[in-house]
Amino acid sequence: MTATLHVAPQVGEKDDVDERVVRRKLGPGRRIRFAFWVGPLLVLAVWSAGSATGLIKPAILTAPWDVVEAFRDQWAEHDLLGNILSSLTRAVLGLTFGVLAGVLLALVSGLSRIGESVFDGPIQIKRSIPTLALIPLFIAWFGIDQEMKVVTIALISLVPIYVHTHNGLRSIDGKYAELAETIGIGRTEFVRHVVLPGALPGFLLGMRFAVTSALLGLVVVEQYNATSGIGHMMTLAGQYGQTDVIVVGLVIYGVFGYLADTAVRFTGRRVLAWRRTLDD
Amino acid sequence: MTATLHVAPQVGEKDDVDERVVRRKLGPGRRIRFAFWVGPLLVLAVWSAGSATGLIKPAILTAPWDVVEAFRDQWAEHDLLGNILSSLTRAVLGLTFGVLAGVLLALVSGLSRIGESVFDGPIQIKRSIPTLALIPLFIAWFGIDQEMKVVTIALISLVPIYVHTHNGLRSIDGKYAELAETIGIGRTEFVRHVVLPGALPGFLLGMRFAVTSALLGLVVVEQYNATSGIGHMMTLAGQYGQTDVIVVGLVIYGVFGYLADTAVRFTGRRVLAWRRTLDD
Amino acid sequence: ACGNDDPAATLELSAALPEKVPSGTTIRLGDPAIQAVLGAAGLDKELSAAGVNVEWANISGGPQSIQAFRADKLDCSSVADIPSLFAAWTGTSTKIIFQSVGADPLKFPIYKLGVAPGVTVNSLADLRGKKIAYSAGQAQGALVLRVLQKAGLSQKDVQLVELTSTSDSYVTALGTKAVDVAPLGAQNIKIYEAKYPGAGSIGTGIRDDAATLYCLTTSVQDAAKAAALKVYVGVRTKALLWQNEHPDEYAKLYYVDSQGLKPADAKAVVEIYGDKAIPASWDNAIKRLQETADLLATEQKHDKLDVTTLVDRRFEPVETAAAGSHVVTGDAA
Amino acid sequence: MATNAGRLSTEPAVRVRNLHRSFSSNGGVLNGLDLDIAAGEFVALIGRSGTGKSTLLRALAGLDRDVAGHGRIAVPGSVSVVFQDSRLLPWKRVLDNVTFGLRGPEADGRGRQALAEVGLAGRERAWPYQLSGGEQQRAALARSLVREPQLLLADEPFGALDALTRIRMHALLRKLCETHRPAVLLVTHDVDEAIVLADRVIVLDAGVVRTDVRVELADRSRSDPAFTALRTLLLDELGVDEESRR
Amino acid sequence: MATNAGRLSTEPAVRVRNLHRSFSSNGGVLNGLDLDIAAGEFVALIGRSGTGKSTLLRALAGLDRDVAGHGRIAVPGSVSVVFQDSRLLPWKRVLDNVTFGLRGPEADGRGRQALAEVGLAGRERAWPYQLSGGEQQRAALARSLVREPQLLLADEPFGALDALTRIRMHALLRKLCETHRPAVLLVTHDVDEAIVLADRVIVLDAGVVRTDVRVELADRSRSDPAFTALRTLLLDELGVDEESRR
Ligand SMILES: Nc1ncnc2c1ncn2[C@@H]1O[C@H](COP(=O)(O)OP(=O)(O)OP(=O)(O)O)[C@@H](O)[C@H]1O
Ligand SMILES: Nc1ncnc2c1ncn2[C@@H]1O[C@H](COP(=O)(O)OP(=O)(O)OP(=O)(O)O)[C@@H](O)[C@H]1O
Ligand SMILES: [Mg+2]
Ligand SMILES: [Mg+2]
Repeated sequence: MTATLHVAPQVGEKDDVDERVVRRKLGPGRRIRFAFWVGPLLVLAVWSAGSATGLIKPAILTAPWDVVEAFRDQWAEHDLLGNILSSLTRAVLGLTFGVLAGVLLALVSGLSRIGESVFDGPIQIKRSIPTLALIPLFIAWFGIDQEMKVVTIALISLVPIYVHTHNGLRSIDGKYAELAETIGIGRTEFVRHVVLPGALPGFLLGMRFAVTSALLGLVVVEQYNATSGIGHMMTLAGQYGQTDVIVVGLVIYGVFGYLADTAVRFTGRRVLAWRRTLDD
Repeated sequence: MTATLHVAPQVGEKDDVDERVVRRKLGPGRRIRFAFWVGPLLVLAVWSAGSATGLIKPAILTAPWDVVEAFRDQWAEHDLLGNILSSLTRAVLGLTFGVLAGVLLALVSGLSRIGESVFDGPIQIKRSIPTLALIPLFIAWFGIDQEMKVVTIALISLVPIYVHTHNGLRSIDGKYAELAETIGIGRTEFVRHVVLPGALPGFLLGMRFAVTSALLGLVVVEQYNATSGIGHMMTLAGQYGQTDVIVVGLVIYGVFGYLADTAVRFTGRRVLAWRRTLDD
Repeated sequence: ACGNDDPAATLELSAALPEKVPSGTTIRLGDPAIQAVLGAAGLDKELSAAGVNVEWANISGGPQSIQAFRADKLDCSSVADIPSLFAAWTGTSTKIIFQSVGADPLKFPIYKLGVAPGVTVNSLADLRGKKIAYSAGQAQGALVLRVLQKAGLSQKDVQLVELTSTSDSYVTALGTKAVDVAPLGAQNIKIYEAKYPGAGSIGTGIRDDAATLYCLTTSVQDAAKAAALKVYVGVRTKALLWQNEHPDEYAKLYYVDSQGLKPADAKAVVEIYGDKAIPASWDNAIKRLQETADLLATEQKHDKLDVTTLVDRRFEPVETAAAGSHVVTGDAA
Repeated sequence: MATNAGRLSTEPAVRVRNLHRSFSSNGGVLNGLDLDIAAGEFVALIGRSGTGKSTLLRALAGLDRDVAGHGRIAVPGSVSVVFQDSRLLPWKRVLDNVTFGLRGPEADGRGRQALAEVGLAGRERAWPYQLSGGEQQRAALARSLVREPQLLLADEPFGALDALTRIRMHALLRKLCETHRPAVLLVTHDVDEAIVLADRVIVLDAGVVRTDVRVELADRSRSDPAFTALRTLLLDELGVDEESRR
Repeated sequence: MATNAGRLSTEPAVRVRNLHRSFSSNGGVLNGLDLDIAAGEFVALIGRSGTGKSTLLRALAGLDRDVAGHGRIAVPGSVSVVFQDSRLLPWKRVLDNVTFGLRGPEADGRGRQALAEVGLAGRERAWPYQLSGGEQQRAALARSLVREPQLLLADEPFGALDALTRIRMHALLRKLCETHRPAVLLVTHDVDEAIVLADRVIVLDAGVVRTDVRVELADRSRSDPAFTALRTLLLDELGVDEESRR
């Protein structure tokens, strides 16, 4: 038996060289900086190139520079800011109610089979039906004013929140529920400590859809008795065939949608710091 | 030291009594049989009751029995079956292409940061923009015939597939990627054995949205140069104020949407048998 | 144009319409009401005999036809008078190549004013102070402006409620008293009044019978297509007259088979719309179009428009020739 | 919380009679098992991998609602489980995992103390994935120890620990037992550990308790011949023959 | 696959020089570690929980791209890892987990054989969640054994196994070593196991190799006094004093 105890640190090679085992990374790898800008810039580039070369005719899609012009005109002459603000107010109000109701319903229906059998079916059926077709009902119940618009947007954004939270909840690993059962906590604590954090990834994905749904819902609701709003502006422009104004609206949609989506994803990365996934 | 070895089975109490430790179940518990029917029947019951008591005026929502009448009339006189079939053809075609493209894009953009920076932004922007507003572009590129309709539906259903598959892929636990790396497999095998099964729950959730999106997309595309289809039928009925026919369309949407959704969820339960979640 | 690469012979807009249709000429038409009756009227043979291929699109009405025009997927579409104004205002050059009118336009209006239950509107003057559904870009919107003009009211005397007319949104808005007055298609009045007890309606007393076929200017400038369109205008004239003479067949072929109405409803609709007529001259129609253009230009802040640039009167004699003795003159025209 | 917790002081804390459990894919796992554990008694459970030790623990914990079988089980009202996997909630920091479900203002302090006792002082705000295997196991142990249950079910709680840490955890567990006197059922693969810690060692085999030995050693030292004898006995019961034991 | 695999027959299979690794939240874990493992050599790695054993293995496996630190590492081209958690893909049945990544027509047969060898014959079509803790560990072992790597990194592969199963797995591992002669780095907490299996035992402490002992026993029997002496030495190194060892 030969024992070499308390091995002295070997001399030489005392450097900062970093030679690691290089293994082919199968995941997506490190995040690229400024990746946020690539997508929008690409869209802009293709659009500009298409317009400049005449491949995209202005009748089909207004050129970016003309949209800038129209934007400036809308801003200065037609209270574009006011339109954006009143649309955002509606969207945010509707979204808030929709998210609250969606999470609540998802909890009730996710945690009890009876709740599920009562709420899940109607929500699935509701989401199979075009919102536009439901508007007459909402008009009858809620009038044609702000109330109807907020309710409609709430019902639109409720759906993805409900479905995703419900799905996320039901996908929580059963072993955590087991743990919670042996810990001897009640329903409320179970929801707070296990269900909500466990369903959070699902909820956040739902938020990504809810946010865009709420914005898209504006186009529908602002056809009804709106005097301002992006959807209203686009409806009018659509009727008059003012392509450039429509495209101003689309750009605003694209910008807000992309920003909101990125914000939700960014939030997701922060609040899901406890996960180690392919994304890290 | 006292040793009682090879303990003989104790006599008495040799019965089939089942007295378990009863612990409050925090998850949703056992699945209820026939739960599938509860939701639709509930909707039907509320609708019938509302119509019968006059709470829901026929002007707002046609009564179920009148819808049955209208359904029969549409079936016998106006080739409802043909409308349904031509709508389904469009939806299925579009869905197929959309799903294929969505999965492909999700893989490219999920597994490579470069792919992500190129594709992800434009898709997020696309999904923030109302489809209706994109139709003029599609008309310019794909004409006003079936091609345009299928492409539009493909692009509509691509979005949820892409977002969910991408999200599902990126949510795969990093430790499985590590395992795959030490196993020394290539990209293709990694995709096949780790990424696809790991992203499957996400993909299936995406499918639930893709299916309904494809159906809802019909309403939009069938406004353009269609001579048959449920969306076409509803557009026409709207023009002539045939509320009952619109409701026939809505019911068909509800039924198909619910069936498709249930089918996807059922498939999910079968192919995800390897999971033990709160749902089990 | 991006659709057809072979350089088609161009035709000056002042040149005479060519007689001969080159073989293989196809025109793309959104004209479903005519399409439905051509076969029964035996007119499809006339088209094919002249060497005209038609690619039918189930498109009619303003927004959709303008979209299809812009994408160059359609040559002509049947519409009322408003779309050609908006096409011009938004930079799509079109020409009206066909005009028809109502045989008795005031008795058979296209639109009436629906009045919400419990609201009293007996004459146009009663509109003062009322909430009126208004959608700027649609024919209904133009109608409201014209009604106000006729009633001697300005936009400030009433409360215009921006509301797009989709599906039965106007009916619902009236029924739920979200608005007091809204223009409704004449065929919807009966349904509306049946649905909502106490609901009423009044006529506008305004002619809203303009009906045109308008085409992409580039299509009219295409010598081959112009020749084919010339043939089509003749055929279309006869088809309209055939519809007048065969209301039951027309109801069946178009409203039942193509539009999905019940036979009884289809007959009612045909009756409500009344007979169509071919004017002996387009002068009056153009004059009314100019008035509408002027009104919209002021009220909706559009550019002034000379509507004579929107019509191609070379087709006028083709139409009247085909109608022969059936042309109408005087009040109706 | 378990409801059929009718424990009388004369009654055993845990009473299992004729327990059967089987998985459809795998036949009978428990085949009429009987077991009593007195209040305050420390029972070590050993047995071959896959014999049903965890299945038994899960039955006692009331976590096998959906497993086929029958039998009678009675357990005390407050049960705490250390699972074979450490089962930390990944979305809770280590301290929150330890205090999960604890109420009262001192919960935080008790959690910190328990963490310190298992050698994780300073790691309170780490996420579970940031802990080494042994650290995760210790955090799970800390979570059970702060709870002072009437019955502690521990499924190989020391499997991933080195010798020294293991000895410290033994001491900790012993301290808990002396203070609160819970009934303990501890699964272990280490026969020495079983002898050192337990009042009784039972061997599970073929779905029943094959061996039930009371450990009555004055001094639980490995040098004690009685220790060695018991060790040999248990290894024999586990099927380890003298030769392969060397 | 590792790319800097320039192993010459005279060179050691594994060569680690001045290896540093640290986690932001936790300071230095490896602090200038040096280690050589000859081709075909079996090295056991012991050390306190949380000293960085897994961190070292992950560095050798090339899985610590994102961990701060530096140093030189050279390993053979084909490496196989048994992770501390058994890390079976939950969506693959047991057999598919074992044959995962194997090519060729005999993959299936070899997988079945490996499963039989670890005592899981008949469980080929079970889902991972249907296995007991020890069964999962054995399935993970089987997955590594079918691969015949040049370097086997095993992180406590026997931690959840009972004495008898463990002895069987030892024999299996020894057989593999004799047939294919991979370099092996085995993490274990069981000092006896280390002595029984390894050519060399190293003790990791404070981020460096604190002790490096060559095991040169004629007969690795626990009754051999040399065995006991080595055992005592290693336990001393781990900080287990005579008293607590009893
Ligand atoms: N959900 C399940 N479905 C099917 N079989 C199962 C399931 N859970 C456990 N088993 C089987 O039941 C048997 C007993 O499992 P159990 O987990 O109780 O073993 P154990 O004694 O705890 O083993 P170990 O020491 O390896 O943890 C094993 O053969 C296992 O494969
Ligand atoms: N991702 C991480 N982030 C922060 N700290 C980490 C991370 N992974 C490991 N550590 C810390 O690094 C130290 C070494 O961890 P390692 O897993 O190498 O320990 P180990 O020797 O394998 O311990 P055990 O025997 O308990 O498995 C531990 O203190 C651990 O908490
Ligand atoms: Mg177990
Ligand atoms: Mg470790």
